[in-house]
Amino acid sequence: MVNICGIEFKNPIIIASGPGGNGQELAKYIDLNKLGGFTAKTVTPDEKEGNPPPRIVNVKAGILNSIGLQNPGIDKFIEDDLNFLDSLDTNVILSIGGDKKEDYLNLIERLNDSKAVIFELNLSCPNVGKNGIPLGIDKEGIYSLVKEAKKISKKPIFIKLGVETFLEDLVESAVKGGVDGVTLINSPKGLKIDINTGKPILKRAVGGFSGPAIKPIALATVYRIRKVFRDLPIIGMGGVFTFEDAIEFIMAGANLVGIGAGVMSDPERPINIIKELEEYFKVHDYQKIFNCALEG
Amino acid sequence: MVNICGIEFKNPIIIASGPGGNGQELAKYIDLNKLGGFTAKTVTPDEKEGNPPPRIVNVKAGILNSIGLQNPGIDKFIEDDLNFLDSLDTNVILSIGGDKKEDYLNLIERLNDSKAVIFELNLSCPNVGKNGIPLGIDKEGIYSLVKEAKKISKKPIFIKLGVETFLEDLVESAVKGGVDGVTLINSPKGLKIDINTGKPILKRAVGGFSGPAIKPIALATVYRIRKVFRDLPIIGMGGVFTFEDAIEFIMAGANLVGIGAGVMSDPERPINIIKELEEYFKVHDYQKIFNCALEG
Amino acid sequence: MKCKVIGKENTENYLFLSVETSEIINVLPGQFFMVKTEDYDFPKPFSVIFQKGKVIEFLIAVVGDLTGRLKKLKIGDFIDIRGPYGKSFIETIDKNKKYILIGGDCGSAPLMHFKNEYPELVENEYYGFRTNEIKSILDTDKLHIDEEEGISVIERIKRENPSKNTGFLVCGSLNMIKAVKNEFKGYKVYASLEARMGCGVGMCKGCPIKTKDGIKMICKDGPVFDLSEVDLEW
Amino acid sequence: MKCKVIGKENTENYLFLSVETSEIINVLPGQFFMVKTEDYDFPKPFSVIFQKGKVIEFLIAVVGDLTGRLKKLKIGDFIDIRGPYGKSFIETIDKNKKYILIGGDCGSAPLMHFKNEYPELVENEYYGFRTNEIKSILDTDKLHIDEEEGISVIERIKRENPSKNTGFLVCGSLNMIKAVKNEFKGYKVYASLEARMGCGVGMCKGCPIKTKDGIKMICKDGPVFDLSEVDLEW
Ligand SMILES: Cc1cc2nc3c(=O)[nH]c(=O)nc-3n(C[C@H](O)[C@H](O)[C@H](O)COP(=O)(O)OP(=O)(O)OC[C@H]3O[C@@H](n4cnc5c(N)ncnc54)[C@H](O)[C@@H]3O)c2cc1C
Ligand SMILES: Cc1cc2nc3c(=O)[nH]c(=O)nc-3n(C[C@H](O)[C@H](O)[C@H](O)COP(=O)(O)OP(=O)(O)OC[C@H]3O[C@@H](n4cnc5c(N)ncnc54)[C@H](O)[C@@H]3O)c2cc1C
Ligand SMILES: Cc1cc2nc3c(=O)[nH]c(=O)nc-3n(C[C@H](O)[C@H](O)[C@H](O)COP(=O)(O)O)c2cc1C
Ligand SMILES: Cc1cc2nc3c(=O)[nH]c(=O)nc-3n(C[C@H](O)[C@H](O)[C@H](O)COP(=O)(O)O)c2cc1C
Ligand code: FES
Ligand code: FES
Repeated sequence: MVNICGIEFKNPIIIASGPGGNGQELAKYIDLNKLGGFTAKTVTPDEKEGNPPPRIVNVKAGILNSIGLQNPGIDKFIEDDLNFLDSLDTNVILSIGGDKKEDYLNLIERLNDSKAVIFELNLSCPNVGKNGIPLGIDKEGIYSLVKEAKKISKKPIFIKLGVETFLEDLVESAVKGGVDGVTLINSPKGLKIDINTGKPILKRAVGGFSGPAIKPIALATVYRIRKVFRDLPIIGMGGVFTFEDAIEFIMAGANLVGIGAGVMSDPERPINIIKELEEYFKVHDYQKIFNCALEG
Repeated sequence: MVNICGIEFKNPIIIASGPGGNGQELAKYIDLNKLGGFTAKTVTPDEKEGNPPPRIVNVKAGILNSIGLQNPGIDKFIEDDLNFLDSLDTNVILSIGGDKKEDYLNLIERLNDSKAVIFELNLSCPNVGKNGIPLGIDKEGIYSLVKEAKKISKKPIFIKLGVETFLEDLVESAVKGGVDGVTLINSPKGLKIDINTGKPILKRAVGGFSGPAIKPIALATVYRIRKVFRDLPIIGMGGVFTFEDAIEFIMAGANLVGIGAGVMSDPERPINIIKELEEYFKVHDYQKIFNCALEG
Repeated sequence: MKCKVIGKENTENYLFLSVETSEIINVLPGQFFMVKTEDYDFPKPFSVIFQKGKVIEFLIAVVGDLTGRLKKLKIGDFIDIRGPYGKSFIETIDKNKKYILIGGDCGSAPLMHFKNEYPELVENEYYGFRTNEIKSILDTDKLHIDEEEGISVIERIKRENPSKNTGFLVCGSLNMIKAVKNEFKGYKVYASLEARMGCGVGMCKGCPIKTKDGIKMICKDGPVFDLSEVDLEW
Repeated sequence: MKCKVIGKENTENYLFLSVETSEIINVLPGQFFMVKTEDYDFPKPFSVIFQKGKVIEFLIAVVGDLTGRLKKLKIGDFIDIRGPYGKSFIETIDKNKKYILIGGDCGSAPLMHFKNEYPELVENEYYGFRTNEIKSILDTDKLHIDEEEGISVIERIKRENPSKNTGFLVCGSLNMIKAVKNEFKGYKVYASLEARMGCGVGMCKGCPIKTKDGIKMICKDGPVFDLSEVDLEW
């Protein structure tokens, strides 16, 4: 139904990196093979135990999280998760993160022979690049990372970005480096204070904000990038809870739609959305609605 | 109760620029003199008729607006609104906007003798500065604007900014220029598409996003700037609907708290919040809760 | 103002809602309230179909999020309303004329209210609905059900060829209002216009209409306008 | 799963809620459901106090937004629940011991459920509440009302000097669990831990607890843990 970078997706719905873990728990509740795709949780070179609790705070129409990229590290990931992911009959996207360029390149080499179809470079890790600024907002850093990643990668390379002031420039750099697509958006930063104690609820104070509350921001961001990059594959996400939300993202320019908080709040939600989209696409044409909000 | 830049505020609640208009309509429903302060709608050198309808779209826990800075222009503002504002027994903040530095400076000169206590430079107008980038995200532009504004202004100068990647740098520039305080946040950009037509509901597609949905983002932004600028006066705003919201902002580092969408959705809300804060401050000390989320 | 739901009748797509206010609020036909359920953030505008003493009644088309929630209310629940706002028909129209009232769907509400208060100003009434679903909650012989009549309200009135001296009061979709304007050139037409609203009281500049005298706010300067003075194409 | 509210009793701060599911869901004491009202976005965890056939019952402390909405439910309304999730007491504990059950506030719910299912494993029960407000919805002579007793549950049990051979099953606030751990050193203590949860099924990594074997998830690997294996100070 959707084809990007020469890869066929059964439907436009994929699980976003993180809230769905590495799939083994989710597989107890839904048939992952019905998904358009599944993005594994960001894996880093070494194991990370993540942040101390609480890691989740509920806010109006959303949730703040401060997981701290808890993950088993690449060795245990390959041992415990990769076989399972490779056995799936859906498109697996591997999200990788690190502290510096070399980390990303090493992870690509370690995972190059998996059956996954895309590498998604999560640049929103609290990592610092050469220029002393975080990689996710460093034009030159992104260019050189993508360029080198493309040289060694056997799979298409996506980068995942948040909402930034000069987002077009960052994407432009990635495109110059040869990026195959972008994933938008990683969660904006949010804060919640417990007014009884006067302290932020999360130990790190600020956490990633996701859920329905951020949908208008995510849509505006996809739309904004789509306006400048007409042919770049985009995985859009941020607050997708209903099939109407998914359609909005496709109309705004997303080729594929990711579900993060949505699968966390209800593991069956992605399958329900896929069912409703099937009905919708019986009478509407994906190609016709894709990008349609930009015309005229 | 609150004193910033040598100005006494009866209470920390002010009306944000825009949703409360220039006060004459709101005065029919509440006693403006009970407010800590009132910010008038951004005025520009020339009259602006604003954007064609629809200008308002409801989204989950928020609203998108695309007013297009409709305002009578400085001449009619002085004629129709300034006397009324000057007659108020509350602190009036005048918000001014323009296309270039000279616009701001001219407006300051025109309004310098009003009884208003602060000029708030709204830098989020779709204006373009010398470096070809919008003034609100241009470090040098902000520095030189603030510096020149300070030279001629008889009142303290605040600048109003949105959530930006290098926000600390922008504020730093303003501080170097001698700014007296910052107002955070102007609305992030949001989009809503009507899936029946495939078109954005707003004619300009993207609009300013305000209301409870953005509160965690606004709080994180105030907190982030307060962490770096310990003594800079901050007017915090974004989704304040309850007195608890206002307390969260004060704890996160806001000296004053602005209400925008909150007064639009219910003109009596600011007065109700003020009443509840009065009760709260009978047992809590403003100075003790101010900034308290940053300690430890 | 918190008020209590004291009556509710609904079909799938329509809701007739009666609420009781704590004080008497007098409402002129054409004025509206900003209405929301208690846990909702932003209210939306609804005209009044009937008001007497502390009872206010609304006729509501269930089209989306808030109206869907209103439909789920139970007797005894509370909703928040504020108002009445806006300039009514009687404050705007030429009182020396008689009027044909044309309502489109729930736009009929303020016109029924008008008829009730000023029967002497009414020449005739037509309340157009697409289907007869409405009949189970609205009891008047002035309904024009498209699927029963086979022609539109406007077509029907044209055939009845009203005297040039009568005026029209219209409330309904923008398309219907435009159609009335086009089909009845030379007649005086006042319309109650719709808009997505923020404040409802004229301060947020959220509900503009371009008029001969510049941009006006539908919530405060309207919602009733003399159609010859507004630009519906802006 | 949508299920219907069939019973509801509440005081100002407590709610006893009975719902009926569409199929029979067997729940082991200590397991929980992710619960939300229909128009809410994110569910939150609640243990079960009683389950039989299609009926599931919850004892809920009304402390905030979701619990406030649950309190407003009416008989016949629907809520969304999913589960049961987590490892129950019986799957975790040493079944050769007898246990003193200590509940703190609504943490009493899963322990009452336990007593109901496994009376033979229970040595004694104490359900501590600050005030006697709970008495009007909870009928058991095992309540320990702080303001009536004048001493805390823990103080009281200490005075009763239980045999070193008995174990403890505890559910309540973190502070209470820590107090039990400190006051009853050398005893076997199993506790059902609280956490702010995202998914409830172990995938989002939202509810960590540091254990001897590394970071575990309270929702999936717990909520019942052998206290000697977890680090409550992390
Ligand atoms: C002065 C005035 C009086 C009104 N009186 C009544 C009345 O008596 N009875 C009644 O049923 N309705 C009335 N309305 C319309 C009513 O305000 C809207 O139907 C209501 O806001 C829809 O809310 P919702 O959350 O259910 O719909 P939403 O979920 O917001 O939207 C549902 C659908 O309707 C569209 N929509 C929503 N609002 C508008 C709009 N203003 N214009 C065009 N399309 C829109 C949306 O794009 C969407 O497709 C009045 C409006 C005004 C301005
Ligand atoms: C496995 C498990 C079983 C549970 N079983 C029950 C039960 O049977 N009955 C019952 O009443 N409650 C139970 N809880 C607790 C229940 O989940 C919370 O009380 C509920 O989520 C509060 O929701 P709210 O929206 O009303 O509160 P909110 O509005 O989210 O918060 C209200 C106040 O409580 C604080 N708070 C909220 N959640 C937590 C938390 N997890 N830890 C510490 N402070 C918190 C907030 O900071 C705030 O001050 C259980 C929790 C877990 C993890
Ligand atoms: C609990 C949680 C964990 C997340 N972990 C990751 C992660 O490991 N890597 C990543 O790229 N994004 C991560 N995200 C961000 C999501 O992938 C997604 O970009 C964001 O949450 C917005 O989408 P949503 O509103 O659908 O959740 C996480 C989000 C949540 C809520
Ligand atoms: C209808 C509307 C009009 C606004 N107009 C202005 C404006 O003229 N100048 C300005 O600086 N901000 C304007 N704002 C932004 C608000 O002042 C405020 O920064 C923002 O809405 C976030 O706060 P809130 O969530 O309380 O509304 C406007 C906001 C709204 C909703
Ligand atoms: S709705 Fe605010 S001006 Fe009309
Ligand atoms: S709540 Fe998601 S892992 Fe426990």
